[in-house]
Amino acid sequence: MIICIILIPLLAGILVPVLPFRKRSHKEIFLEGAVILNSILVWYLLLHHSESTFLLAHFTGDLNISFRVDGMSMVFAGLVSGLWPFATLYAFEYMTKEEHENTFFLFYTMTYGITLGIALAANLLTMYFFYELLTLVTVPLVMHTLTREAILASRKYLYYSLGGAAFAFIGLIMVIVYGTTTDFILGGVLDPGKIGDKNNILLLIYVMAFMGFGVKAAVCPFNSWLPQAGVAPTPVTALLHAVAVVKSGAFAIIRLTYYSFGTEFLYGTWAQTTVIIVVMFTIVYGCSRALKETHIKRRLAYSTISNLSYILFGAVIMTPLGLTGALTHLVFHAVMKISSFFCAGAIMHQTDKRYVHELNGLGYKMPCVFGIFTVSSLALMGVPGLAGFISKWNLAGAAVNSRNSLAYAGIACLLLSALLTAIYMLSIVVRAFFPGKDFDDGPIQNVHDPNWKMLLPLFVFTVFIIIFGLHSQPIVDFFYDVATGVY
Amino acid sequence: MDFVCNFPFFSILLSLFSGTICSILPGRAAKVVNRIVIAAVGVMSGILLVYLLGTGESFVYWMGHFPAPWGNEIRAGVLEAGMALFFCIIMYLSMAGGAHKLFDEVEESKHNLYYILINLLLSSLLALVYTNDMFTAYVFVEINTISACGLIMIRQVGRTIEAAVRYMIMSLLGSGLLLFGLCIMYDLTGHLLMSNIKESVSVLIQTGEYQIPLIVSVALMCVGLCIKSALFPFHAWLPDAYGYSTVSSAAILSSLVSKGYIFLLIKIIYRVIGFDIFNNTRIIDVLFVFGLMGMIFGSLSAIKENDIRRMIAFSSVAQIGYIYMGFGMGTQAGMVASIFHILSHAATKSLLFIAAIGLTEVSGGSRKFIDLTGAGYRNKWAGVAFTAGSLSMVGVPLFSGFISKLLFAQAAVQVEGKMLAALIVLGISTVLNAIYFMKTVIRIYAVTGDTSYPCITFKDMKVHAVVLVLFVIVNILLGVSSQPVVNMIEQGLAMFA
Amino acid sequence: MGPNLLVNYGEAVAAILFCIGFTNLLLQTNLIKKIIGLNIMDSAIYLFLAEKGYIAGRAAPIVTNGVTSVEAYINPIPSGLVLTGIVVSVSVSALMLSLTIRLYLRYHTLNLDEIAAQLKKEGR
Amino acid sequence: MYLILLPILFPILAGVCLLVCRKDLSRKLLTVTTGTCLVITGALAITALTRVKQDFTLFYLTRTLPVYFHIDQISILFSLLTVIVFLCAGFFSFAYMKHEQKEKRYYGYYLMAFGVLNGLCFAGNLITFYLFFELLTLSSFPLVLHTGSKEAIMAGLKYLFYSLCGAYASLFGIYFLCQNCDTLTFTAGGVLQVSAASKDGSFFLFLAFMMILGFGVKAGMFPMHAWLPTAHPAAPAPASATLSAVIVKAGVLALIRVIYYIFGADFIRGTWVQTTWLALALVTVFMGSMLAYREPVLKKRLAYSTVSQLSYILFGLAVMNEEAFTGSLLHVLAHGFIKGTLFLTAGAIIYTTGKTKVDELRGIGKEMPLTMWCYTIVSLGLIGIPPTGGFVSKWYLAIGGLAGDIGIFRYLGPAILLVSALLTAGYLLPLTIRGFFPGTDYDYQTLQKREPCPLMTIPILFMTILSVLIGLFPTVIVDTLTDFVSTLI
Repeated sequence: MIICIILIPLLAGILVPVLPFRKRSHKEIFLEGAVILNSILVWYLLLHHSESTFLLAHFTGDLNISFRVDGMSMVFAGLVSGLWPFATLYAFEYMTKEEHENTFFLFYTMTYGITLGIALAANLLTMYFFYELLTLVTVPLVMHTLTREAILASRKYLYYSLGGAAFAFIGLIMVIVYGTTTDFILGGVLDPGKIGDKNNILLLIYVMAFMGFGVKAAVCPFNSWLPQAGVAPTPVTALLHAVAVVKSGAFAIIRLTYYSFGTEFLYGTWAQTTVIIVVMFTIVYGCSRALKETHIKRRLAYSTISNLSYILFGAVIMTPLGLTGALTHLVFHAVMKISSFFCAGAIMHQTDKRYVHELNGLGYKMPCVFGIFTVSSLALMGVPGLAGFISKWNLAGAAVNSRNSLAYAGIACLLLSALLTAIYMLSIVVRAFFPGKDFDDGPIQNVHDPNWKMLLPLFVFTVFIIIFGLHSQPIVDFFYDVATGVY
Repeated sequence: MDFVCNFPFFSILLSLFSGTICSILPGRAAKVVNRIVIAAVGVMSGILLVYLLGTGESFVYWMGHFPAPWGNEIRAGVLEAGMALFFCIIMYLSMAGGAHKLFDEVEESKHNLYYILINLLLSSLLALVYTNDMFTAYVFVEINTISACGLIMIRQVGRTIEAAVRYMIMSLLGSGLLLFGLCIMYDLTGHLLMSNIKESVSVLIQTGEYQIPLIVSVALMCVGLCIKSALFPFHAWLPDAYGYSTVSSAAILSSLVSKGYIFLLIKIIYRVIGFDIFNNTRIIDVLFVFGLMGMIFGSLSAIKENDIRRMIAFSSVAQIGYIYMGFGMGTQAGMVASIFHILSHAATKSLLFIAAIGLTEVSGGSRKFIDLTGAGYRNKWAGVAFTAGSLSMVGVPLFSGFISKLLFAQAAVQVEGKMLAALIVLGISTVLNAIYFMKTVIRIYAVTGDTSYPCITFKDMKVHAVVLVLFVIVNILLGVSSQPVVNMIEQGLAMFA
Repeated sequence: MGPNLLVNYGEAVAAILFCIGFTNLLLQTNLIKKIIGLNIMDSAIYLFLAEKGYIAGRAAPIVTNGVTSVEAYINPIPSGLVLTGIVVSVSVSALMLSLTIRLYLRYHTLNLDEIAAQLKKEGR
Repeated sequence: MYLILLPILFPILAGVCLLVCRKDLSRKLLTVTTGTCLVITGALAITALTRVKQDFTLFYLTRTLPVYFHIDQISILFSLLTVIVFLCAGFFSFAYMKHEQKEKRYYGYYLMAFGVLNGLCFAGNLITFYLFFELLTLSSFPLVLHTGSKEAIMAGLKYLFYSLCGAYASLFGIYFLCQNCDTLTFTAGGVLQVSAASKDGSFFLFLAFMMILGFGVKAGMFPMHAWLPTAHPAAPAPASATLSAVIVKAGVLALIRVIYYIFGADFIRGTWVQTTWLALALVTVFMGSMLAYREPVLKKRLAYSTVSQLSYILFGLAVMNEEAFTGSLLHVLAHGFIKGTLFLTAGAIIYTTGKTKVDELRGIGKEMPLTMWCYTIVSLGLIGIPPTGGFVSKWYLAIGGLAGDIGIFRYLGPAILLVSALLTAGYLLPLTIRGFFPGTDYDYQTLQKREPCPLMTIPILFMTILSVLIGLFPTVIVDTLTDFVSTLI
């Protein structure tokens, strides 16, 4: 069953260029069907999961590829499978303007399976395996347009990701050697008997592995690939570079921190201090860069950088509450950011405009898109009543609760970042809706909202932003249960 | 003694004689003979391996039935047989994959000469693998050098001759040192057979006599073999030699010849000096440091390189650095990792060379990156194979490179003091590998406006494509089911002692 | 080791010769000089072996007038080794020389650096 | 129960409907609709206010964060002010907005701001308050940048970002308070846990200071006052009126709620926080007046005046005794009406003459006598001349200051208030003087009666009267206030 849900997207992806589709709509139906079917299977699996581990293959020695559904996997797999059908729907419409559609959908759909593999991995090795595969599968998506810019971006993406994985790999080795097992067990698997006096080395390795996985999560100074990767088609930027790929990085860090090294080992050490400082810096850095950036997608990408570090900030507080906060933001940010990216994509698709200063007055021509963009901006800022407020609240609450003065400073970073978020997001909104007195709307006379395939996902995400904002208690409770190991 | 025990001797002789026979055959026939010989040796090694795995212990074969310490001996264990089998597979694939290129690059009349050299090379490799006698080893090292030199210069252009000269000079320096070290060892122990030397050495160590000459001798042998296997900083000859010779030669040279020397070094470490004694010298630290430096600087040079073949050649420098780093750790695990990496690197590097030739073919024969743009689309098989090889080099799971990285890292963790350096350099080196290999992969999948070069389909290059696929399969086999191989290596090392 | 070297002056000489040959092979730019260096190096090793095999007052290990006692002869193995070594050395020298001739025909110089410079000019 | 929601939700929804509606409504229809909505909202709000002590939990954001409404005296005070000013300015704008574009958008945001302000007044705990505080910023900044000129847009953004900056600074405090208070419901005397206050006292003082600074942004307190003089002149006059009269008061309300209902006056009193706050308030009072004095543009001058006057209120809050607090509340009302009137008159002047600088307005009193009389009367009020509202409030403030246990500020405070009053006279009265006494060289031939239409004059007049009434019958208000003020101090 578990292997099934990883394989279905892979197969579906491979079949896209192979099968002879007579009409484009047939292909769409096939893909959407496969993706939805898979998502249903995922949800079924998550809701009826058993504790048992599914062993796929022995790798070498006692290392094996195996899968298991636990709380964390439920969160991530649930998130991914929830977003993918919508993103695919959106991609159909968006890709009408791009070339090499088949290649695109091939890799796009395969990525789904790989991401689920990361989510469902039962041990560090399996996760690492899928983590590397994810890099490889997504590279063709980044270089999809095959322009010089895209090539450079994908190159950088590869260097960064593979390089990061190399350091994460060292962490993997440490866990293999000093742990009792590589399986994910909440609280960590390190064996104090084996560690002996090597505490500091292990901590150093943890920091290295953190930075290694952090490459995907765009931790400063390893973030510059993300804005560049924005040359990819928007469905990719939105789903992969705001959710699947980057969240895999965050997910991996959470796994590493909570399930492999264990918070008990790390809490209060210099390693924790280091990573908190790095994360705090990234939060502020990402926002400031977003402020300076005038390309819409790159601006959002920088925003993602900052927001990813919110997640990591929660994670490195290293308390159950911190993890709860991190998970909350993991899920909520996914919805908010994918929504804003899709808006940006819709704008590009409808108007071919990609710089902030070109957006003047579009708000009245594309009210739905910009309305939704406004909602997601407000949510990202953390306006109460929308999803972003709740996740920030949980993060800050965890920071306050941790009684760690560095975490207090982290709260300040969060708020500073919120302010900057407001500036860079709302300046877009203001431009769109308040173009100024002498604005001439002649050139954009024919611009209008996109069709339902683009709007439906947007509306659904918006509804979720609001629902999460107003009634988050059940899901936050669930996250807390995950964080405390109930699931 | 079972009949199977004759196989090592048979295979050495077979290849040696077939070399001689090739000299009077026309090119095409020589090719057939060569293939048959390689295949036959491969089969024999395979049978031997199975036999040895069955009996579980190594055997010694007296040449001409003269007993030790007078006679010349051949010794075969799991590791030797496995290595021989593997060498045959790689050599066969490399030959098959590069055959079509041979006709373009080598004069028609010299084809049979080429096969002579290959056969001689095979025999010398087999001898290096099997021999139990130090001086025999030296002689075959020289034969190996000569035939390798011939392989480099068989393509008669200025570069290759110059490369051959440089290669010769470095090799001769290396073998001179090896010979000198060997003589000192003989002086100290009075023996030439490895097992006998080892006994004497352990006696010497216990009595504490002749410590310095012993170390000098070991150091000389090590340095000699390091030079020959192009450990950083003795790698200056390598890029030209690998970069400009015909593709089969390059593949064989990089994946087998240097590995033969390394294997000899392993034998010396285990069978001549003794693993523990060797580890107590400072030599391993030196090897470790140079290994690490090789990993970094080899990759750095590769990054700067603008020629795909030379880039792959520089990458070999880095990979050899890995192997020596494994030696330098001075643990059984490190040694296992190194030996696995010998296999993994041999499989990958020859794949890369063969795939690279497929790519350059569709780019007007140019090896510059700028011309290779989009080559992956023009020759799909080579493109995919090159990508697979690159991923293996970078250490992506599923491929053999990952396993060797895993083994190295696991070995490193167990070594106090060297752990951090090894791990960090491993990480950095992976990053660097990623940079130059991925740069190339992306380059071959980028699109140029200029599509004047022809596309190649499967029909045009069946053999080439099949070889590439086989290489990839070997690679993935090593990557996925590495445990039997690792077990075998461990078993073989146990037989060494 | 120092005093030993003084006593065993034969080995000392061999070592020194080896170093001379080695340096020549490594550092000379002229190919012929390199080959000469190679030969010096090899010969030094043969000297060393011969020195090792020699036992004062005994004859070469060739049975001449029916004396079969081991005590009469020096150790034959080093001599055998030297012979083998010479064969190897000769073939290697021959190969080197032939390579040198080819290079000289092509580039009209024996200087390796100059050849390298010309190669660079050729650009391939 | 749900009645309390109506004055909040109804205008917000009405505003959203106006904004979303794509059809171009005719001007008349638009005016009528908006007018009706305003009146209905006013009526609803006042009905809701009659049910004092009513409280209502709408739902829970998270388990510890209820959205909770509660009406107390403070709510009533601020809500009344809001309703009156919004209605007056609303009707004024029906006339005024003729010469601006996109009226629909303006009315939409206007109504939303109205609803949000009601929500702010009724908010019963800190989270609900914060929610509406953010919404207020978001719904009111479009009013500022409404005219769409480059300066207006920049001013709007400046307002937005200053406000958000303040809001986030206070959110910093809220995060910590949430975990160290039993509840965030506004409770007289504070809810800070004793243990937390005693253990991390200095840290919580720091938090209090952060929140004062943060909410102080909205109230134009030094050093974060710079948005005010930019935003006011850029906005349409009725928007400036509500901004200055009510919206900036949200900052005051926030400070009252946080200091007196969350931290508790006792926690702050006598600490460095109080001292600094006093100092900042006084600096602002003086600086605002000085800047206003030097400012030639009428609306900007009024904006600086607002900066100064708001810090009167803050000074009163910072002193933390009954008299000063009463004075503050009175000044909230008085200043609300006065500044509302002033901005509306300024709007009327701009609307009729198109002139913005004080120097250009010679003889304006002859042209628009009614408007200018109102202007003069409320100016006197703002200066603090009896019997207007300003006198009473300043009297209480001064008394409170003198009675307060606040070290040097005990004398310094009232002194600065006096100096500032003089400056107030200095910057407000020149217009009156120039307006009514244009000088001998004034060309009476060109004079023409240009009194604006009743839609403009009536709101001005109404608010003028109210401001005078406060001055004449302060006891009504003071008496109702005293009881509950004593519970706070």
